[in-house]
Amino acid sequence: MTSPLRIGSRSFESRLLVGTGKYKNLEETRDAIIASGAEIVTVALRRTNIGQNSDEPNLLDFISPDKWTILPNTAGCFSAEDAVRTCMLARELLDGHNLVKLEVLGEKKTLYPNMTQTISAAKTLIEDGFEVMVYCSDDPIFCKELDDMGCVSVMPLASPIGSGLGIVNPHSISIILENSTKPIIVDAGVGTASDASIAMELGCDGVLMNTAIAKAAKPILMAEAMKDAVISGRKAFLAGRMQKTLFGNASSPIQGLIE
Amino acid sequence: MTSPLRIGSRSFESRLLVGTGKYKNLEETRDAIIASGAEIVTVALRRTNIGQNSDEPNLLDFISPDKWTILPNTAGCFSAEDAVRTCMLARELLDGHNLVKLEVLGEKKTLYPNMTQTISAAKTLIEDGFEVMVYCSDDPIFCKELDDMGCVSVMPLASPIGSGLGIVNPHSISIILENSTKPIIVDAGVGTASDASIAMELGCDGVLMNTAIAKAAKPILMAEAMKDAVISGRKAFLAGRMQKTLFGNASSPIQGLIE
Amino acid sequence: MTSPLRIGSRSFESRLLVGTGKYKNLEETRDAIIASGAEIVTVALRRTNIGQNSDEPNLLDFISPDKWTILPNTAGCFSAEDAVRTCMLARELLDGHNLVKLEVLGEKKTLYPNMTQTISAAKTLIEDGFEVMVYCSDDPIFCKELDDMGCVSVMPLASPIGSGLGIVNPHSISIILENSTKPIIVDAGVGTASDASIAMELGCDGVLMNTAIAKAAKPILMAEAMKDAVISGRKAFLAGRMQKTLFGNASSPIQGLIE
Amino acid sequence: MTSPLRIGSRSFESRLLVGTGKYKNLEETRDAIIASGAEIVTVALRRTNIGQNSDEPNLLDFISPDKWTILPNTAGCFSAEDAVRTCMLARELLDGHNLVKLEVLGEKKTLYPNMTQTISAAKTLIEDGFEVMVYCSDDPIFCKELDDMGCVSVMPLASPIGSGLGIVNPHSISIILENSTKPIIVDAGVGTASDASIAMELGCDGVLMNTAIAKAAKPILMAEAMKDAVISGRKAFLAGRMQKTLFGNASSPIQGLIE
Amino acid sequence: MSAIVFKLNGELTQKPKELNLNELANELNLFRKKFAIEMNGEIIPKSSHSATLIKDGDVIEIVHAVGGG
Amino acid sequence: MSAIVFKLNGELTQKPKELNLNELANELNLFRKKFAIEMNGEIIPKSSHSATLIKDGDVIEIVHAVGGG
Amino acid sequence: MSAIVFKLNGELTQKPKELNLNELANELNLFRKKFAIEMNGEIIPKSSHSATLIKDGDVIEIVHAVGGG
Amino acid sequence: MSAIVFKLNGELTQKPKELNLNELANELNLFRKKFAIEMNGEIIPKSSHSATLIKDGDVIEIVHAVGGG
Repeated sequence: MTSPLRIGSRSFESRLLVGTGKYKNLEETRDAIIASGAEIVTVALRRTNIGQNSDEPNLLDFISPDKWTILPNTAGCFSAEDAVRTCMLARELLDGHNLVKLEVLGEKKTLYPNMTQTISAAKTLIEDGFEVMVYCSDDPIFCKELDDMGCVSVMPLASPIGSGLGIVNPHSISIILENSTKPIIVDAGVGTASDASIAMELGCDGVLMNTAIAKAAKPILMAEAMKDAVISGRKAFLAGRMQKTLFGNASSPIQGLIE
Repeated sequence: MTSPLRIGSRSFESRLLVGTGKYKNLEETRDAIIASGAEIVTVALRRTNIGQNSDEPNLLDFISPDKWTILPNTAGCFSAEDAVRTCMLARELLDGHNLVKLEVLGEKKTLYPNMTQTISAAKTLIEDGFEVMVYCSDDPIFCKELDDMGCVSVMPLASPIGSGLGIVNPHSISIILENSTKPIIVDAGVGTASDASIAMELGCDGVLMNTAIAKAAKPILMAEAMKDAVISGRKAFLAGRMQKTLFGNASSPIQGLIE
Repeated sequence: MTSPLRIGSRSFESRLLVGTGKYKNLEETRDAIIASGAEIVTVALRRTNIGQNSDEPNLLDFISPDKWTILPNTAGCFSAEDAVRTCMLARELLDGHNLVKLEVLGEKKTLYPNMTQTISAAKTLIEDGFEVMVYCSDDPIFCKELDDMGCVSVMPLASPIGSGLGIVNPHSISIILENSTKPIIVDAGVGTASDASIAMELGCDGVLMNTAIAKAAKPILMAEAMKDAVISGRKAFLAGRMQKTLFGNASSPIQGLIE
Repeated sequence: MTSPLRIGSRSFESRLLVGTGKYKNLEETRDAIIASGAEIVTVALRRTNIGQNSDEPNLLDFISPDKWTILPNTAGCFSAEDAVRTCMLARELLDGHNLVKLEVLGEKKTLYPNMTQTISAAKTLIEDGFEVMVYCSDDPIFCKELDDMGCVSVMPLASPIGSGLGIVNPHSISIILENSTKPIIVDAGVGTASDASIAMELGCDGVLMNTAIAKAAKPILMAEAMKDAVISGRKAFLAGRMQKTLFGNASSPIQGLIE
Repeated sequence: MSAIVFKLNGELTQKPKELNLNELANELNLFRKKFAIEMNGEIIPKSSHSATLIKDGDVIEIVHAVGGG
Repeated sequence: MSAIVFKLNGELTQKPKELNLNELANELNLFRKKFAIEMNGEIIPKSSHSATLIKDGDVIEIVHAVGGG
Repeated sequence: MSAIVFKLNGELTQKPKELNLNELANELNLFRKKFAIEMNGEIIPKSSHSATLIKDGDVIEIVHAVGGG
Repeated sequence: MSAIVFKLNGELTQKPKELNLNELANELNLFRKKFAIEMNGEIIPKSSHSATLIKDGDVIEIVHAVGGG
């Protein structure tokens, strides 16, 4: 039914990408990710705790790079330089793995991306051989520029990271989709299952989320819901929805009524 | 995961109910219904064509009452009397089957229900031993009255029959759900998969649709999408969605950043 | 510019109708009503306090029936009988004044109208010579019935009384407007100025509100805002809005650019 | 009631800014602008027609710089260089007038701004002594940068130029308003009066529009509607709207009912 | 001429002797105010107030206009 | 035994001689099909079809299930 | 004194003899109109129009205000 | 052979004698864990850890993967 999602040199069955932040513990993280059916999983890089509980469990012991495509992100970076440095460390950490999620924030409060820094970091990373999936604003001009520049996926926000407001900008997303040659993945803002369906029904190639699953009352169940939602929205997009009309239209024949 | 849907004396796994109208032919009707996973299927009653092509295929040869719970509706009736008469004929036609979808229209143009006639027909049918699933407006007062009166399911419209406008009245549906003791099934108005998810996320017990599937460019695929959408929305409702906030919230830890 | 609003035997310049409830005191009530420019003002009927502070100021000393068209409502009535009785008392109170706002509630919690009782009370009152402006649900069938029955104005809710949710049902309102021969006045639900504009832009003949003004931080200023909003929305409706398009369209000429 | 709108060194009573494009003729342009009550009027610069009808009427003969504050825009420019050059010509044309509307487009189809070029042009113009009102995307980071850089007004789009889609991004606008120190004026996207009211109710300092008035069926009447809408929305913002609640709340007292 | 007891706006009320609706209204300082009287479920027009004697056991409702939506 | 005329699904229908509902259904190739019969406004259960004779002037409706929403 | 050819708003334009910007503007009936002149990429202030001679090969842009959003 | 002081993930750290990055990682129980080391702003590939001696004043960052969105 649904063709695979091709991102750069890789190909995937699932169109749902998930983060690993904000879960109660690593067991819940793993179980939710399994329930989501996601093949691409984002992680962050942080300083290793020195000394104290140095043998605490490690995320990658639960989410094995052998089973999932690990997507290191540059969350927390506010400059191109920091973002690039983080990607370099990630590549070393993951033995040369070159697929990264670039994210350069402009502000702590809204976590809105800084597009000037994002563009500059993307250039550097692409030249250095990275396959860049880029979190960006819903500005169609920048999305096109990132697409032309060679990012393997352009990932505009649906609404602010962690807001759960859903697709507040369907018009922008539609315009972005019209101009795109790379997979457009809605990143950030999804709050519940129908938000993910709506993104896919607009024609997006995938959805990336974290908080909507991790902060649901029952994360594992919400992960299942999101898996179904992305598939459902994709199918609905491919199936071609009916036209809308202000007035109704009978579902039952109007001939042959008894008298 | 999801508890069964109990309607009167019956119990069902699927929370998607589908109609059989508007398809290209009976083969497509059957294939779409199978793809939808629906267990309850609505049908209409019409005069048998006398003489000409008297051995034309019959809907029930394709949708066997042995495999599906047939839900005869009273579509096309504009008075309580006609609706009751139609239900009586349906019960005879289906060998005493007493589950019916009551629908008394008020107007040809919008197919909006006539609630006065609907209430009166419901009374008569319930006294006569029918299990009544009732299509109605989103008026919380009437929905409660139909619930109290003993209808086995109350089915408010999401938007006009066949309009595909989706859930235009989430507030009314929420109020109806607060007061209900019987399954609330959104009937009419769904246009695409996310509409069905949204209905379930509001807490509805099921969704009934026809046009959204039959008039999609690819009905079979849309039927699959709707199946997934109802399951997805139900899971999301049970999982308990995250809170919405105007401002973002980092998914990655803000401690341990390198310097 | 805008033709007068004709309600039964009366004619008005202002298309904003206001209530007199929920204000800090009668001075604020009067000032807000003056600021609103409303000519029709709703009041309720209640038992006179016997004995204690029997010479407390009276609403009608502030809102004189000589200056405003007083519209007694039947708020608080849950049966046709009570509503009719209240209208009779109002007519005696106002020396034979026969214009009333009929409102029969179905439930204390949502204050949603009971349409069966509303229809029955309307019949009785019209036969008894009242000019009935009727608060009702947004059910197009009932709105048409009230219109045909001879109510001088049909007043569907935009959202629950006092909710401030605005026009949650533009589709229903549009359908109601298509069928109407009497002034359609949106009653209840308006929360801020743009809500009133939107109602008028849909083609409504007027807007009735109370809480949106009385419960604003600055009621007098909000009353002015509402006056302007109703006029603005009416003009926009008559002016005929531009078409919507997904893509932009230059406002400046694209010829004659320098090179 | 409403404080004046201060833009750079200037101060205005009206918070509605209008364009002069797309009208049938210059008489209609003038009449609509007078009806709108606008004090700031945008114009474009184009090559003078050489030879043929060289004494055709000139826009500035109808919209005198003595009566209105002329705001030359750089519409049609796709690079910082062209935009700066156009502003220089405008300053010469208007005898040293230094207030300009900067607009650098990124794409002919959507007329979405190119923010990189916009930022660069704004820098140059400010250094050269211009007072820059800047049309921009609804990216809060860039809006803050333009604010910090010294633009006298930041003018994010509500939706694409000429689309008439209204305020599709209230969340972004709210975030932009939180961070702003300069007047935020919604530029582009308004389609009807309530759109302008909504922008003002969000807390915007003004609204700039052209197509919504010029392409209405009756431009002069729509201009009046817009004038009222901006005033109404401003008053509603200052008046402080009531809270929204899902359930209603009686406007009439619930004590003292007769028995 | 004996005392009477009647119900006024839900409250039992006693008067030393019979009186008519007009006298009652005046006692309640309602003159020059806008009000309406219902007696035993019947509306009594102002014109009949003076002629209408309150009898023992009558049920009287007096209403006026208050702020409402 | 004379011919009869009756109304069948709105159409005037003539038969050379009286027949019962079961015979009519068979003539219409309805055997083994799901249908219901109403005669003069009364539903006639399948069990009574053979015993129910169609008389001159009867009004008969025969319905079956069709696609509907 | 020979003829000159220059570019005016994108069009090649020929004049029998040199002339200054002020003379050109007058020929074009622009006196008392609001316009601005750019010559070879440089804006020429009104004050300098009379003093600025158009030479062969010059590129001149003359602009004015039109309706715009 | 004298003691050295270097900065490790922002903390001043003292060691009695020079050691290489591999030895440091082992001391920190990082063997068999996934981590990356940056030394004085330069990433040091795993292959070079044993060969890279920590000198007095070096600035070392050791990072690993954590949950993130």
